[in-house]
This record gives sequence, structure tokens and C-alpha cells, in this order.
Amino acid sequence: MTNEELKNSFTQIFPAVTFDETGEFLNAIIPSEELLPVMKVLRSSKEFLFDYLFCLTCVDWKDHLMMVYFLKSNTHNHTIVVKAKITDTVNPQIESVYDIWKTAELNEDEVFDLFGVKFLNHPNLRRIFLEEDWVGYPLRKNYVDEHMIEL
Amino acid sequence: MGLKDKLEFPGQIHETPDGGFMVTQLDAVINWARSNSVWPLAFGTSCCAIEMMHTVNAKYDWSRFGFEVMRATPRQADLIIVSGTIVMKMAPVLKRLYDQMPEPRYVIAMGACTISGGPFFYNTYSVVKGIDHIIPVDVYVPGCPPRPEALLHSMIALQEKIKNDAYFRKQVDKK
Amino acid sequence: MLLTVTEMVIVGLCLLVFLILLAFFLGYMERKVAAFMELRLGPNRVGPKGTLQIIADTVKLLFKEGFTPDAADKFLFNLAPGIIITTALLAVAPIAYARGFQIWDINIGVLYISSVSSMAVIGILMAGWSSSNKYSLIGAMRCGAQIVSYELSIGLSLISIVVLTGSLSLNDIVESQANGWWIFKGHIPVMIAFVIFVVASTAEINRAPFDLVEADQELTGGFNTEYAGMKFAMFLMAEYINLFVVSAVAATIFLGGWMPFHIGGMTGFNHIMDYIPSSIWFFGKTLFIIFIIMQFRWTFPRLRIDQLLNLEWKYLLPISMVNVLLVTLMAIMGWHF
Amino acid sequence: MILGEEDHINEEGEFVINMGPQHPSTHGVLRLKVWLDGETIKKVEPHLGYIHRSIEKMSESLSYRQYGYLTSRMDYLSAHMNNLACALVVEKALQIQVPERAQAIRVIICELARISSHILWFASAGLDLGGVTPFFYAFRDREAINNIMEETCGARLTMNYMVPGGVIADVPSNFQARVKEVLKQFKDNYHEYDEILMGNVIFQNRMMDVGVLTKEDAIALGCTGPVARASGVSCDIRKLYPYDGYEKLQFDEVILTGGDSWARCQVRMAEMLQSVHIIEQLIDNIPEGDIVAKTKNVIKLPKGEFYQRVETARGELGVYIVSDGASTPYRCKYRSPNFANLSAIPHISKGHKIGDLIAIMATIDLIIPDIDR
Repeated sequence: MTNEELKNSFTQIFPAVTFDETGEFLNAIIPSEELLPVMKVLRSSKEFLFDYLFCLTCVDWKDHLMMVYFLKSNTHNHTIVVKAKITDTVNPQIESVYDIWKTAELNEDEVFDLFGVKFLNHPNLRRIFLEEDWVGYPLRKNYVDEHMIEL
Repeated sequence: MGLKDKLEFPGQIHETPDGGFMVTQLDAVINWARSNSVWPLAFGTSCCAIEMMHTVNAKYDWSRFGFEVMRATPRQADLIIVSGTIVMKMAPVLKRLYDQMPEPRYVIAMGACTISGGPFFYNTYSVVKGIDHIIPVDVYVPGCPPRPEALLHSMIALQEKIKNDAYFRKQVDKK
Repeated sequence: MLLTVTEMVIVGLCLLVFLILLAFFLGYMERKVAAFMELRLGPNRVGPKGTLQIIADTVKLLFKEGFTPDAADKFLFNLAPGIIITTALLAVAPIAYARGFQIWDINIGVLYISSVSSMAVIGILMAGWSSSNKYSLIGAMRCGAQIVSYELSIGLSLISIVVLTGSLSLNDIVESQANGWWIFKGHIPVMIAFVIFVVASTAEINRAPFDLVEADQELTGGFNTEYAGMKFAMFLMAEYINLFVVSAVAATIFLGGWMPFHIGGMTGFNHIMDYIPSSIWFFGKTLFIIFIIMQFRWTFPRLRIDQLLNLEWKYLLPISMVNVLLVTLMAIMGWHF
Repeated sequence: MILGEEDHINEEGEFVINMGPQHPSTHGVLRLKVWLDGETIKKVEPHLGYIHRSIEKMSESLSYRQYGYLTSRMDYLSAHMNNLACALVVEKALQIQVPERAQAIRVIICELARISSHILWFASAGLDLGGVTPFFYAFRDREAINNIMEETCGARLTMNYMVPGGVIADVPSNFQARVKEVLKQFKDNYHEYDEILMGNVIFQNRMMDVGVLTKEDAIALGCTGPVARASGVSCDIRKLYPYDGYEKLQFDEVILTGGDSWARCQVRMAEMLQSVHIIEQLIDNIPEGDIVAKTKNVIKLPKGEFYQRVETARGELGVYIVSDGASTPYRCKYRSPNFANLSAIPHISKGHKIGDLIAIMATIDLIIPDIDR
């Protein structure tokens, strides 16, 4: 499907979406509460069939966190970027997509470790990179570390 | 003996200045054996480990100098070549590996990362800035990563260092 | 009586010195064979051509910290290397090194060697269990399965020669090859028995590709993970003595031991061959088999534990059983030369 | 060695061992917690972070000319491809046209790096299974390729050869002759590799039907590179999203359907020949011209988000840059191939023996610093 068709179909399943087409891919921005139902449709619906989550990350925009999901369909060969906006930066939460794409397990662990986003219904949420007792989330913009030597 | 004499602690009294003939000769034999049979631990964390593997292979062939037997367990190793960055989470493990090695044990810090943090010195929250914060180091090899020749050179330097050790003399000095 | 005891002590000491030198030599040989196969030079800095390398290693291990882990069962932990090296040394006794030179001419030599060498499993199990290390324990358990299985094939392939000669004494077996070695006289069945013996004894002494007990890349050293210094050196020495024993047995049983290369009926040729000292024949054959076993180690990847047991129970054991039948038939009918 | 003495044997009678962080077959500092029943694996849980060097955080404070050098330390065997991804994302954002000569040099160097990376896989796969000799054989070609790299970029392992707009230096005058010499030597040696390890019955038995990764699992787990291609997934970025003139070259994407360790071995062996084929097409017709396009001294990316992927020796590397218009990235994320491939290990090693876990890890071919970043 082309980006136009993707936009039309996406609007049908979730009308409150906003699109951003400045980059290479079509970006669909949705609120974090609606993530799981939308993702389920994107994975299973015949017209989308996004079976390949090739990148999952998070961006800290200081006033909100933005979860970024890069999805690709190996059948239709189209790509979409789904962004979920988390407004609560103190105690960020979002549903896990582990049930839909198994690759999300370690990627969500990584986001939890470095951004502090809690994934609900995640099978094994843990700090995979840093020690269990590490204080703070290093990739947040407000992270301070007095041992770090700034250039 | 030259360096050793210069560094003597002032006020220390020796009954036999060089530990006596017998002890010195024993030392010479032991040091010869130790310096020519340094078994490294199979331990590599990142990029430098590849250059270490190059040192093993036929072109450089460290087995010529007696480094041949690479042991997987620290109990049987004499030398730990720390090849690659050590991060905060790895630091206790490295310390533990070092503690598990029986005496005498030697450490080579291979590459810029292990010496000072190297490319990961600034703006990093997790890298240990020099493994000498964790374990004592015998020889430092700079480079990112050092060439195999540099590693070989460091190992020969380590052999020189071992040859100047004084195992029995220290025992005599203690008494 | 006193004279006998003194003699035994002297012989024992001589043998011990000989075996230590032999272990040094085999260690050096292994490194050079490895280097030869891997396009390298091997040790060449310590002593002329690196000959003193192993001595340096041994002296270093002697003066390394003798170490017993805190969690280990200290008595068994320290006893295990002793048991392993003792079993290795015991098996050396009945080997015939040259014409008329045998330390203990026992009339059940074959039986003695195969029973004594299988006791090594006790030492390895002890070492693995008492180390209180999980890798060691897995290695020790593997050892139990492995040595007990491969013992059968070794026994059966030895029996095939016992059937042909009608004697369990190593000396008699060597004498029976005066007109030709069994591997030539016994047609294809004995060749099969020889191959099975070499393969199974490689497994018996835990050398690659059957070194699952150590398995550096899987178990970081297996049963000897926790051993350091001299105790570890004893394991290494036992490995080389075992290697020598199985090779010497293979050379004795199948390749005629110290017996020179004889062809039945050709007296002149046999006399020329006799001119070469019998000890050179013996060590030449033994080193040849050692060289083959060393090549195994540096060529083949390691087997998996179930493949290892399959190889024994599904292939080697049935083949050697049928083979024993064939050899017996051959012995009864007198088909061999 | 063994860490975490808690739960030696748990309630179900399972034996818990820790493989790593220092273990010869994990190729670095990966730690796998393995639940065993006898020798059979019940469960594997990877524990990471023993080489987590905060590369993403560091990238946020480095300029667009500088941040690439860290990526050579991520997947150090695909250093060129990683640097290339960093250069390509800047070129894409600024719409820089790379000179054709630079493109050809880039492709040749990348394919050489791919060959040398796969050779190292071959060497270490043999070593992991206890066959020591192939290790030494394979390093002959790696040394030869390293010499070329050294003459071209001045480094043997961690290069910084690809810069935004092209390459940092021209190739030496004897480059073509040297490359042809190495390729000839490699093709002669290739038959040896095929026989000494791939032709060995023990090796084949250790690999066949071990760690079968189905096509659906490979996609769901995000596997890429030879791992996914051995399971029948078409995922070669060079074919799907060509960059740097790969679309003009003739080569096959090697796809097998076995999904087991043996298929992964075969894919890598075949890919080496494809890389040789690619280099042979280019080596005699490197176009004349500039080696680097003109760029400003201080590169500033326009505001927005940029994603660029390349095919490294282990799969798809994605560089995701969020720019706020400054001279450093606002957020820089590396989608590393090994991180996704790692997640296949717990799924495919269940029910196998410990020895199989070693074989699986050898064929997945992980580079741990790329996982941890």
C-alpha cells in the first residue's frame, strides 16, 4: 500500500490519529492508552499485516516521552512508524506489545532500563543493561551523573 | 638487581645483601620457568579480543614464547589480558576472576579502553576509566586496538618483569 | 627379601623418572604436532627449538599457589589427582619395552591393563564431585557414562587378539607375532579391531574429539576447572601417561610390540630387521600411534554427549561383537597366516 | 565463571548454571542463565550489559562527523558497514550526492569486510566445537584482508573510513592488484574450508537439526542477516533497499529454508562467494573522480527524523537519528542486528543439550558489544 492508502485505512480503525509525513516513513501518532488495540489490528488485519517490528525505541522530548515503533509487512512490503505519546514523564506506563511481536521482549526491557517506561503485562521486565540498583534512567534528558566527565 | 637496589626501603637491614648465592640461583630458575610459561586466561570483552586472536594465529604465533596454553578457567591461568572496555557491571566480575587466579598472577591492560576508558572517557555513564581502579596492572599496551606486534611486545616486557622478580629473596627478607 | 624390596624401589624410581621424561617429551611433541598441523612454529624460544618449554611449564606449576577452594570437599579434592596418576602409573607395569625387558611379566597382562585403566573414572568422578563446581560436576557425570561405555569396545577388540594367540600374557602375544604382526596376519577383522581399539581408547583417555569431560569451550575445563598448580599438572601428566599406555598396548597387541617387522619364511629379511634394536621398534610403533591420536585431537570437532554414546552403543559395540565372532571363526579354522 | 550462587537446584529439580560473563564460547561477556534437567536445556535467559558502554548517550554530544567512530566499536567485525550507515543517514538528510568513485570504493571495502567477518565466524565456529585447526587456517585470509584495510585506512580493525559524502582517503595505487591477489588466494583456500570443517561428518552431525528457527519465528523475533535468511526470510537490505549502487550489481541473495544451524553455516559460506562476485564486478571498473563530496565544515541536520539501514555481516543495522536542527543528534538509536538475533537463542535452544547451545551460539554469531552498545 502507498502512504495515502495506509493513511486512509488507518483512519478507519482509529479516527483520532494524527499523521506526520515529513520523514521517510509515514508516522502515525496515537495516545499511549490506545496502543494495544491499534497494534493488534495492524498485526492481524489482512490489509496491513505488519508482521515485522524492526525497531522499537523511545525519545525523551522533556515534556513527554514518545514511544516509536517501526513496523514493516513482509507480505505487502510497506512500512509505517507508529508513535505513542506518553504524557506522564514521572511514572510513564504503556502496554507491552510482546504478545504481538516476540522481539519486543528485549527491546522493551531496554527502553525500561534506559528511559524508565513501565510496560504493563510484560513477561519479564528487568534492567538488562545496568545493575538492578542503578539510580535514574540514563537516556532521559534530565539524567544527572556526577561521575560523568562532560566534554 | 639494579632497579631493586635503588628502590630499597630506607632503614631496612639485610643480613645477606643479595639474599645469598643459593637463594638467588633458585630465584633465577623459578623466574626462568615463570617467565617462559605464562598461560593466559581466555578472556576478551570487545574489539581488542580480535587482535588477541590474531596474536594467537600463525602469523604472530605467541606460542613461540610459551604463551600457548590458553586456559578457560582462571584457576589454571597466570595472566589475564584485559582486552576491551570494562564497564561498571563487569568490574566486580573482573575483580572476581582476578581473585580466582592463584599466585603469581599478572595483568596486561590491552588497549586504550582498559588503560583509561579510551574513546569512552567523556560523557559516558557506565565505563570504568582504567582497570587499575579495580585490579593491579603489570603492563599497559596503548592502542585502539593495539597491533598484535604491540601485544607481543608487551608480553615480552612482562617476561622481563618476571625475570627480575625475587620470590625466595622476599621470603628470606620476611624472616 | 630386603634385596627384592630394594630392587623394586630402584626399578620403580627408574620407571618414574622415565615416565616423567616421557610425559615431558609427549607434551613437547603435542605442541609441535599441533604447530605442524596449524601452520605455526610452536614453542621455539625456551631451550634449543623450544625443548625446555614443558620443563618451564612444570617448574612454574610446581611453584604456583596450591589452591583448594573453600567450598570443596578438601580431602577428596586433594586425593583425586593422586588416584588418577596412580591408576595411570599402575597400567605401565606389564608393558614389554624391548626383547626380554619387561618389568612385570604377569600372565594376565591384557586383563590387568584394561581393568586398572578403567579405574581412572573413580578419580575423575571424585575430582568433579568434590570441586563443588557445577561445570566440574557435569564433566564428571559425562566421564562416568563415557568411560564405562567405551570400556566394552576396548575389551572386545583386545579379546579378538587373545582368541588368536590363546594367551593373556603380553609377552606371549608379542612372541606370537614373530612371523608377522597380527594386523597383517589377521586379515580384515583384526584391522577393524585395531581401528576400533584406537578410537575407543581415545575416548577412554578423554582426548579430543572425545574430550567431553574437559570440553574447554562448553564446561571451561570440566572436572579440572577448580584445580590449579601442581594438582593440575598431575592431571596433565596422567593424561600423557595414559596416552602412552594405550598406544603401547595397541602397538604391542596389533603391531607386534618390540618384535621387528618379520615376514614369515623370509629368514634373510628377518635377520636384517632384527639388526634394528627391539626398543626402537617398540617406541617407533608407539610414537606412530601417539602421533595418530594427536592428529585426531587437532583435526576433529568435539562430539555431543548423545552422539558419543550412540557411536559406542550403536556402532562400535555391535561391530566389535560381530568382529569377535569372525576372529574366533578364523582362529578355529586356522585361516590366519 | 559462576556467579549468583542462589538457586543451585530449584524446586523442580532443575540445575541452574551461569554461562558467562567469562566463558570461552560466548565470544565476549554475554551471560546466559541456563536451567538444566540433566544435560537437557529447559530454559535460557540472557543477561546483558556487561559491555554496555552508553554509545547512544555519547552520540548525543558528538557532531555528525564524530559520532560514527563509536559505531566501529559496536560490531567491530562490520566496522565499515556501521560507519557507512552513519555516513548514509547524514547524506540522506542533507541530500548529498556521493561521487561514483567513492561509492565503488565503499562497496568493495564493505564486501571485503564482510568476507573477513564471515571468515572469523568460520574460525570461531570450529573453535567452539573443539576443532582448533580451522581457526588457524581461516586467519590466513583474514590477515591478508587486514593488510589491505591497513594500507587503505590505516587501521586493522576499528576504521573510520566512511565519512559523510564519501570516503576519507583515496585507495593506494596498488589497491586493485592487492585485492585481486587476495581474492585469488581466498578462492583457493575456500575449497579447503569447505572440506576441513564443512565437510567433516562430526561437524555436520553437530549442526544438522540443531536449533531450528522457523520462518514465522524468525520474523516475529526480528532476526535478520544470515540467521533469518537460513530460515527462508528474504531480508537482504542490499536487495530490498539498495544503497551506494548495490542496485547496479549482480549478486544473489542466499536463502535457505532449513532454519537449523547447518543452514546458517551454509548461508554464510555461500555469502562469502557472493561477496567475492560483487568485488570482482567492481574492482576493474572503479570510476575516476572525487572521493568525497563537498560538505560544510560543521554539518547540521535539518529538524526531523532520519532512519537508514545497511546490511552488515550479521544483518540489518538501522541508525535512527532524531535531529532538532543542532550540530549534534538529539537522539541516536542503533537498531543492532545482534540484539534481535540474540532473542532467538532462548526460543530455539529449548530441549537441546549443552553442547548444542554452543553450536547454536556459534551459528547465530553474536558480537556482544553490538548487543549492549
